[in-house]
Amino acid sequence: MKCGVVVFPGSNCDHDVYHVLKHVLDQEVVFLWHEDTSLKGCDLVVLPGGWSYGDYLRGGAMAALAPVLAAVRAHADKGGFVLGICNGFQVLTESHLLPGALRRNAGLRFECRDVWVRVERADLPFTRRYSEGQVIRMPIAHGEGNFEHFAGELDRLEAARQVVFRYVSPTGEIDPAWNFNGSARAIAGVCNEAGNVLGLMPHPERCAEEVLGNKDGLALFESLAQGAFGRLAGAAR
Amino acid sequence: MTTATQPRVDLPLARELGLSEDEYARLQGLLGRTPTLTELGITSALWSEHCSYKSSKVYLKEFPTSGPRVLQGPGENAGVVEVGHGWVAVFKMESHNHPSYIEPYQGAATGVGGILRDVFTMGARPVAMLDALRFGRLDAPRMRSLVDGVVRGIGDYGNCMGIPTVGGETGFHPSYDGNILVNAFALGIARRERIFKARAAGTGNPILYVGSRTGRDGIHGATMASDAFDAESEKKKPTVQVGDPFTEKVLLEACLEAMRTSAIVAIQDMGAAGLTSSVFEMAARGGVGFRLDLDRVPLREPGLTAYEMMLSESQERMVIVAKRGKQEEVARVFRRWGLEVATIGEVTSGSRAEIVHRGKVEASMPIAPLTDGAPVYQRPVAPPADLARRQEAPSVPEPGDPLGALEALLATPELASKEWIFRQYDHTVRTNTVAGPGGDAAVILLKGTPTGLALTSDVNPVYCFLDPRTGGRQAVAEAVRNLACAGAEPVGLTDCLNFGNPERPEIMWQFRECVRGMAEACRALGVPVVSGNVSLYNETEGRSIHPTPTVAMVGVVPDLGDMPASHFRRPGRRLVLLGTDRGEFGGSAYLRLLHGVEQGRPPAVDLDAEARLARLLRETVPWGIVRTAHDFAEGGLAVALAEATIGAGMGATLNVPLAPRDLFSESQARAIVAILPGQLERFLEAAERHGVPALEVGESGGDRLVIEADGARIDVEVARLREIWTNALPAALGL
Amino acid sequence: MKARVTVYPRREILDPQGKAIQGALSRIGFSEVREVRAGKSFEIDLGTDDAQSAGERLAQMCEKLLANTVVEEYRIELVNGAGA
Amino acid sequence: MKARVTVYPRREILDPQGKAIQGALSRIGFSEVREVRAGKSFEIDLGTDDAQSAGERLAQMCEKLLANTVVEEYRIELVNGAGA
Ligand SMILES: Nc1ncnc2c1ncn2[C@@H]1O[C@H](COP(=O)(O)OP(=O)(O)O)[C@@H](O)[C@H]1O
Ligand SMILES: [Mg+2]
Repeated sequence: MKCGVVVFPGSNCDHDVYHVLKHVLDQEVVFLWHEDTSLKGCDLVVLPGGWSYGDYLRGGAMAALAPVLAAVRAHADKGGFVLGICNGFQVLTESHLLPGALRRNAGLRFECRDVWVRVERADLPFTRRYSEGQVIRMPIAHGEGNFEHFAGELDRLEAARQVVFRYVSPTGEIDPAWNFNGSARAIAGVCNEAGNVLGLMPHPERCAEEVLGNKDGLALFESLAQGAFGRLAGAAR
Repeated sequence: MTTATQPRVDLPLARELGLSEDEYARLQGLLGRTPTLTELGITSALWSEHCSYKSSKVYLKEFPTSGPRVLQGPGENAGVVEVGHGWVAVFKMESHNHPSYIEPYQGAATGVGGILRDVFTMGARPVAMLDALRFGRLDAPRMRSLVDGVVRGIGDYGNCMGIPTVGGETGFHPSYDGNILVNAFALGIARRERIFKARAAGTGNPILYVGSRTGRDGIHGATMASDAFDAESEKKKPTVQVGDPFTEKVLLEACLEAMRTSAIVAIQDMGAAGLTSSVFEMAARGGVGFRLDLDRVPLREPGLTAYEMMLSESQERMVIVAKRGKQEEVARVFRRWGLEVATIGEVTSGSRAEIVHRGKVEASMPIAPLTDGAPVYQRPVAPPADLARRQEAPSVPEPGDPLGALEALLATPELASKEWIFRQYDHTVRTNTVAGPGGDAAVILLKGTPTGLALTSDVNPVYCFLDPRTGGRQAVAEAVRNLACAGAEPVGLTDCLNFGNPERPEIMWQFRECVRGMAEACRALGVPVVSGNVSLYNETEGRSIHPTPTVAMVGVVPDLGDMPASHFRRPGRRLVLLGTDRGEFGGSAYLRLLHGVEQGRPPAVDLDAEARLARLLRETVPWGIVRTAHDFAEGGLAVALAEATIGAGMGATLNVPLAPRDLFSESQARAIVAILPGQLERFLEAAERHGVPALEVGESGGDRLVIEADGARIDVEVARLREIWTNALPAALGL
Repeated sequence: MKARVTVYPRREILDPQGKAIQGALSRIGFSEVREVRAGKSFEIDLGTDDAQSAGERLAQMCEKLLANTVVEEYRIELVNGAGA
Repeated sequence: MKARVTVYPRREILDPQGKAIQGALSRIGFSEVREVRAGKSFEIDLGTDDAQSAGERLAQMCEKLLANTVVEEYRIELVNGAGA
């Protein structure tokens, strides 16, 4: 699988994603520059975390207008895989590749900690190595991750099964005490209708190695790698 | 401002800018004439306490600064130490105390920005930060908003940069009511051979300016940092600098990329005293001269005078000496990252600074006498008059109810969990954080190797106040102990020496004694000082802060696979108490926080015992049998055990041969370790070999903390302690 | 010509920041404050003096960048070049 | 009575947000924009109809909470209760 990690000025998780794809999963990875108009033949495009262009206005607002986003949109329209993590998720909502909006955390503070997340769908190319209802632990680190949409739209998202991850208690229940950023319906990640574009606030790339004490995020990248080759590409080389 | 309206240069003006009469005369002597306004401004900045270290220099010489791993000691932008596998660690700590008191958010943010530039200007990629904070009482005026502003400022800047803040310390004490401390530490890593220095060279090489434009912000920040606070400080408000972490992030990437072009001779950030200190210091280190054409300096607003340009502290700016003919290579990189580049001058032969603006020579001065030749003072030193009373042995009441005392201590902001703070800092970005904030030392992975770097920051200002020599020793010893608990060998330290007004003999005494104590401990424990910072004049309305020599230490963990945690993780581990208690309560949390007494001699620091304890841990940790190690600090054994059980909610049952009161004694060189059951003999044998008193006292397990001590008993649910400990700080902040 | 653009969370959407400010005001003695809404304000200096075209351009800027119309609404006010 | 409070960074102080927005607008085709200043806007519903006292109270709110006068300046506009 050829992977591209987009670098906006201000991206700061670009190298983290690169590291997991390249050194943990042994995939081919290139960086894509925000001014690029071609995706260099990548199968998967990752929009990483960070503060694209400083994000002084709203997370992802400026990056949504970057030249590379036109190419990402075209790639998504053709069914190519697009993964947005944290700031990348914000870029995807701001560019309307994903529904909803990510507003300031309800507590109005940046939050960095581990959260529990329930996998709502395990039939996506991103999640096939999880099981439905599985509860995993992932780090989050953001100030604007409060997912918001109109009630009617939220119902539509649920009906179309576009909610992929939710914040839950360690035992898997939805509970305001564990929905630390106040997201509507505890939504932590959504996909588009076709299921080839995924955005999530937690950082799977920060929990993909034994040495960090948590590997719950690795399966997300493995799912993609496996999808591309029908087997674990990391083992294949 | 035009020349016509510029103030007359004379002694009163020189005084206003912080020069003494002698210093002004010295400057006139150097020039052989009356200085221009620009020259006066430059000199007042270079000779300020902040830039020249004129009061502290004589004592800083006492620190050991070399060692087999040290590639660069004090004198550069940051220290450089080898950490193995071809990597070096580059680190430094800086204070931003006064700016943070005036405007906490921007003050703290730009403090972080400044220390990061110090590190990446050396060619290293910053990978971790610590912040050491001291606040006053939370009900002192403005204090809650100062805490909030400082924490947000540090968080927003570091988080945007994508550099994890993995630890730090936070203290509260009335001596900081009017003068808080914000000390920021940054660590970068680089390949050994890729270190850059700020040493200008090569006649005719162009001097480039990159980064943000210059505005009027922060003019005379260095002088402000060298002045005590009073009602007048309010008027200095316009000197507040505003941080732009996004620009710093692209500046970081562009600098590291440009350093790979082989077109850069020297590079230096513009920190305190902006363009002045950066260009003068670079030239002084290289023994060359320079010429600046200020008409080419990129400005945020038109009409800045030469004086303002030379002294502006606008943030996120760097100066580069490029190889002649290759500057375009450098410029291309910066432009690609959306940054401005301007050639503002060149290196000249000789040793003079020539600064031209609008066709007029604004400054023409010798460089070395202004930098290396800055005034040095041996200021009067005298112990405080009330020292004997301060050190008088206090009476120590018995705790009627040891559990009640423990709970009361855990509920103070001083000893409560600092999670409310560090949760606002991204501490997992860069995917290297093996042990984040919350334990003894933070540990980050050196990617591609089995090795970790351990970091900690420590000082006990109350000990330093009661006995600065012991306090200085204790800060270093505690840092070594914190590192040892992760199995790390210390490789170097950096410091931030925060003190009051050096013109008071008792403050200089505190300074001298603290530095001596630190130096003794560094020698005994084998830790070189590779960089640091001095912050004096931390005084408001005549009241000095407690002496606060913050120590940040870096260590190497050879193999992360064996690392213990600082809390209990599994039941059935044998708990071993290391070290000896001497029932020491001078300056203790027990007396200070529960009985309002701040008196006595602080716990003695037996450097030999500290060295033996550290060696024991460093030898046994790699065996994989030490699963938990946590040292004792404020609050003694009881608080340390509470922390060790709260960490993962794993209880413990112990029986210790101590009087109930001594559960709170703060004797040094002590720790609790949890050993794999079958390995106890082996561990005790090692302890004996190292001469470390070791006593098996119980085991981990259950969900309660049970401590029996000479008939008294603490028996409590860990969950209850956790609740008290985690809620205390947000509650005290009124959240 | 100068313009002022104000961006607020849409009425039907929660405004935690406004609520927090109202709470803080009331705690420090401004209990008469019934409601606070918190938004952003931009002062934009345009290189045109044509109010008609300025208004259109500003609306485009809002739609494209300044506001996220999923959750925010905006208001544009033109300020006389001289008066600003 | 309603009021609108606008808080901007002081003129002489760096406004990274405004600078970034101006840059972004120019990149997406609004190169006519000469300058953007970015600030905050608060809509405040007061429990009084007395413009005089309202003005005083609002100034106090700004000084105490809404603006950080070290780096920001504020402007208060009273809006007629009915008109808002
Ligand atoms: N301002 C801060 N920023 C980040 N981490 C902090 C801060 N203050 C305290 N911590 C973390 O909280 C923990 C406890 O701090 P401290 O009581 O100073 O530890 P110790 O007594 O072991 O030196 C440490 O892990 C420390 O890194
Ligand atoms: Mg400590």
